[in-house]
Amino acid sequence: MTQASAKPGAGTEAAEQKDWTPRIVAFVCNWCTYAGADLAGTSRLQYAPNVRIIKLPCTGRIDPLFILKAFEQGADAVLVSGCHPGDCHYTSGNYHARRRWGLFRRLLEFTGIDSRRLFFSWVSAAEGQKFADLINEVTEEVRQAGPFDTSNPARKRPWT
Amino acid sequence: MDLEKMKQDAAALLEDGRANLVIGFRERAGECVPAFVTDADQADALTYDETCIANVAAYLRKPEVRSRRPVALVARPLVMRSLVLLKAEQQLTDDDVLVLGVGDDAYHGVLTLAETEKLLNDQYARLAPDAETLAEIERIEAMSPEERSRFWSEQFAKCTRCYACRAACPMCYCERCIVDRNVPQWISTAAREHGNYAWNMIRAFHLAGRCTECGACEAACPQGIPLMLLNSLLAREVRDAYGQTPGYDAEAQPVIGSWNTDDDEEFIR
Amino acid sequence: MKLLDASKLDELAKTLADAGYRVVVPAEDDEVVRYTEWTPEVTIRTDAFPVNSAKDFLFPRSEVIDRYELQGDDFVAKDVAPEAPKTVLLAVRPCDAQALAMLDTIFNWDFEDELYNAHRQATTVVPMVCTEADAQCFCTSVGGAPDSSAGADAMLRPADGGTKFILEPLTEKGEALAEAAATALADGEAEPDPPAEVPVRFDPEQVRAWLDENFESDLWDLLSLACLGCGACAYTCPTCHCFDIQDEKTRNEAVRLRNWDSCGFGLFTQHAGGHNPRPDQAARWRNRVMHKFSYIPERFSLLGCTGCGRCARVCPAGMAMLDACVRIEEESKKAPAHES
Amino acid sequence: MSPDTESTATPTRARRNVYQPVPMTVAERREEAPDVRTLRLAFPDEADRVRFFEAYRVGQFGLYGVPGAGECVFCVASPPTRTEAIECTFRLAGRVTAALRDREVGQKITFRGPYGNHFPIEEWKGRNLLFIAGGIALPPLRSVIWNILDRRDEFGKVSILYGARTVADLVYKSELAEWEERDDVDLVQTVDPGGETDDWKGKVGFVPAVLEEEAPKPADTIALVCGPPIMIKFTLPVLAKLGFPPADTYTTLENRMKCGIGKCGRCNVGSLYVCKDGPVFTVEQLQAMPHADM
Repeated sequence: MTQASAKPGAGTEAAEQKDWTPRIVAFVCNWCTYAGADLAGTSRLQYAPNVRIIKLPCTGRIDPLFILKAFEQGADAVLVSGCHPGDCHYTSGNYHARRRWGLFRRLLEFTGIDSRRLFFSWVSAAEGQKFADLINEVTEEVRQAGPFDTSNPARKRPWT
Repeated sequence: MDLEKMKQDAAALLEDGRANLVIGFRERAGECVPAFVTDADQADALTYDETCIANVAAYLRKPEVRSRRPVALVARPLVMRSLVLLKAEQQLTDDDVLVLGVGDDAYHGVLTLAETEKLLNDQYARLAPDAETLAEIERIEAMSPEERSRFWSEQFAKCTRCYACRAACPMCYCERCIVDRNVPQWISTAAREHGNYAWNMIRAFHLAGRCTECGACEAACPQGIPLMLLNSLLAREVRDAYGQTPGYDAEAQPVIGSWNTDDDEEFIR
Repeated sequence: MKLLDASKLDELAKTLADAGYRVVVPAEDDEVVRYTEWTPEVTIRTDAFPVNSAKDFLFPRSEVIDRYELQGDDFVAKDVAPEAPKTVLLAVRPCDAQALAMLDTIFNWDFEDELYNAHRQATTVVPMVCTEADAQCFCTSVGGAPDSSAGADAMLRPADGGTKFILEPLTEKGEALAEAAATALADGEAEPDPPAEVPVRFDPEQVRAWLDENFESDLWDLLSLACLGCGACAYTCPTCHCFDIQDEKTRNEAVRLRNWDSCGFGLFTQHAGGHNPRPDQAARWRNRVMHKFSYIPERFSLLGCTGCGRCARVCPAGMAMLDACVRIEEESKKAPAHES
Repeated sequence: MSPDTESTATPTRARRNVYQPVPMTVAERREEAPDVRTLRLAFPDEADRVRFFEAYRVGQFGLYGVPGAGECVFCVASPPTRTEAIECTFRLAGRVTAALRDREVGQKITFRGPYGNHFPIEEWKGRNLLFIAGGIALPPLRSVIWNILDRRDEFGKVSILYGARTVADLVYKSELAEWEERDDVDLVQTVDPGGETDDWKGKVGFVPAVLEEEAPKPADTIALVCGPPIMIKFTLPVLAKLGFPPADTYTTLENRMKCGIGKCGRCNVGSLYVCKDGPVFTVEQLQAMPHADM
């Protein structure tokens, strides 16, 4: 099978497997991590192109529903990133988020979405390099983990 | 347990108007089902044993029950905790309910919400989580992610989305549940894999730090989905990671909705 | 007489599966018995009442009714072919078979529902005579019987003290099935076991007469006080057929789904503007009782309840249609309703 | 129920299943009031158009949809006398209406219908007609009004009382102006107290109060009332007091529907399905149902 015909959804499963690259959805806060990503860009740092960034005002706004939706719609992994403790633009959004994720990730792990597919980080506006490194790291780890199991109950299947 | 005393108390409450309704249990064809007693002379039908698993605190969200306040509830310790938690979440006041306390094979008499809180802390401060459930949680945790995924695939495939779990839970009191909201539609309402997964995840998570492990949801599930595995897993994490057991302190902050500066962040890069 | 050893139900299922049937049987699944598709792994259980009803296989809890390919703001309609494999409902309860009259009627009384009909036409119904009943069974109060063959294409009759089954074809579909099952069956004679004794608990005519006069009654509030507003009763009921239509989409595809719904849910009748003609659980529970015992009889000359008792077995609040009807009949004796 | 009001709905084209709609193209869209929009819809397939208008009688409804968002029930707001296209008017209320609102001219929607019964206007020839509508409930009567006006000679006096919360909430403003101009239509407009503007020339007051004040004569007159439940609740007694017989007073029930064809089970009032036996009912019929929540 040629490269051209192996676009997602067009090829056989084997071809998809061969040409598979991780699809990672990153939910980031506007004030720190998004600014950090911006800095990585303006500093022309190279990092893996596998992450779709979704910017929100604050990690405190990231509902567990967002993560479920990302997995449902085909993400291989999800990254959540915000301001370092003490740096939240809204004082405590990241503290709330930290506790929420501490519990929610347990639930996901327990039901089969393990820690190789769920990432959390603090990246400040000044940490362009950390952002680039993080994305590379995460991409590599997800690559190791392989495609998200299509039989996982979280994943939407074709309608029959 | 002094069942007779409970019946007398229930009758007296209705008689002297301290309660307009007593929700307890009655026997029906060998089963224990909720009973609604509005007249003192019906109080004799009340019964109680350990198979009375329904959490009658769930009725406190019903407008038809609220309109009959004050309501007296036959409550075991896990149900008492639900009541204290409802008070902590501003859903109840001391004037709304009275408790006919039962526990450890004893009848504790008529209690106010404040007395209930005290009784819980004095006598039921250390309620052991269900050992069988904890063991099953550990068994599943020992599985590979793929095995866990398969286990829950099979379980959630049974879900018909009847929402009996939600209805049976006293803490599910949202006027409009997230699953009933469609702008945007976060959770598919079709009884299929992804919608069932999202629904069961969100239901469990919305109860994180709020579940007293009463078991009413699992008992309510017609399809036999082991919902308590999810609830007890989160309850265990709440205990272990944040040192909290909800339902003992009507002044407590919600577990999710509060934080400590030294909360665990080992998982954060 | 076509006979089968009682221990060989599994073999019958296998023979039918090999003959190309999707074989639906009551089977053990963890601690629950439910109707499920037979595979060599399942354990058939005819001794316990299945939690779901046979309607699951004719009116699935979620079914695609329409489908579109999305092209930006445009769309192209795609074909929808209902997945309707040749199916046998084997060893289901007679009350499940009886319920098919209700479903056949509602899905065809005016407009014909091709999706339901496709499932229905592909289905052969083989109930098993009940030799045991529990406290929630009341088929005999609503025109059924533990050995009723209403809606059946063939009957399975326990015989010779539970050691054998007699397979008795009743329709062409039943004959075809008996033929497909021939290798699992033997010819011979056996004495059918007596059906279960199910006492008559109330008279639906009496109940209806009261209902027709008592749309407004304090009893509704009292009867519905226990209701927590879930859909457990409706979703396990063999005749409940209410549904919701919901769209779902991804970037390239939209589907329109028919999902089960229940008149017990508060949002079921709520208008977009917020007005709700059934504003409380009393009104919703009243609709449920009225629908089964007054509206459907009035409209379609059949009863909307087959007395299977599932609603009572699954209700987390301990409510039961049987109890409601018995209570209503008591009430009607207190203050006799006008002859209708 | 007279035979003439029984459902005449038939599927509008041979389809694989009864829930599958036909496509329609947005030919025009108009902003009627804040959050109220009218779509003019053309049938891309001539055969669909012909089938629709063979079946369609005034008062029937349809399900308008956008794939991926869902379907919504509205009446057909245009009369069967105008057969090149149909119109619907709706208020933004949720996911489907938002998707319909966002459809632009040239884009498609889905449609199935016509469903339900209709106003028996053939029985009304030579009689006077009084239309009473409130707010967003003018569309079901607008189709009747135009049906009557397009066959003006066949009917007697036409009077319209239309009210809305505010001047901005009045729908079909240009048509109201047209009716105002016509000698053969008697139009009274009103807005709720506080809803008037400085240049408002109509009445100020709630519909039931204005109706009482106008005191139309019931002789040989059919009354049609559409509006929010609260308006209907207070208008019907006024009509009764003025002497309009319940058998000659018509309204529509707007219960929630999903299937539109008597299966999904949510629109019933007693043993009647609003989608099959309605949406048009006489007040006499409503009074016979203890079940109607008005």
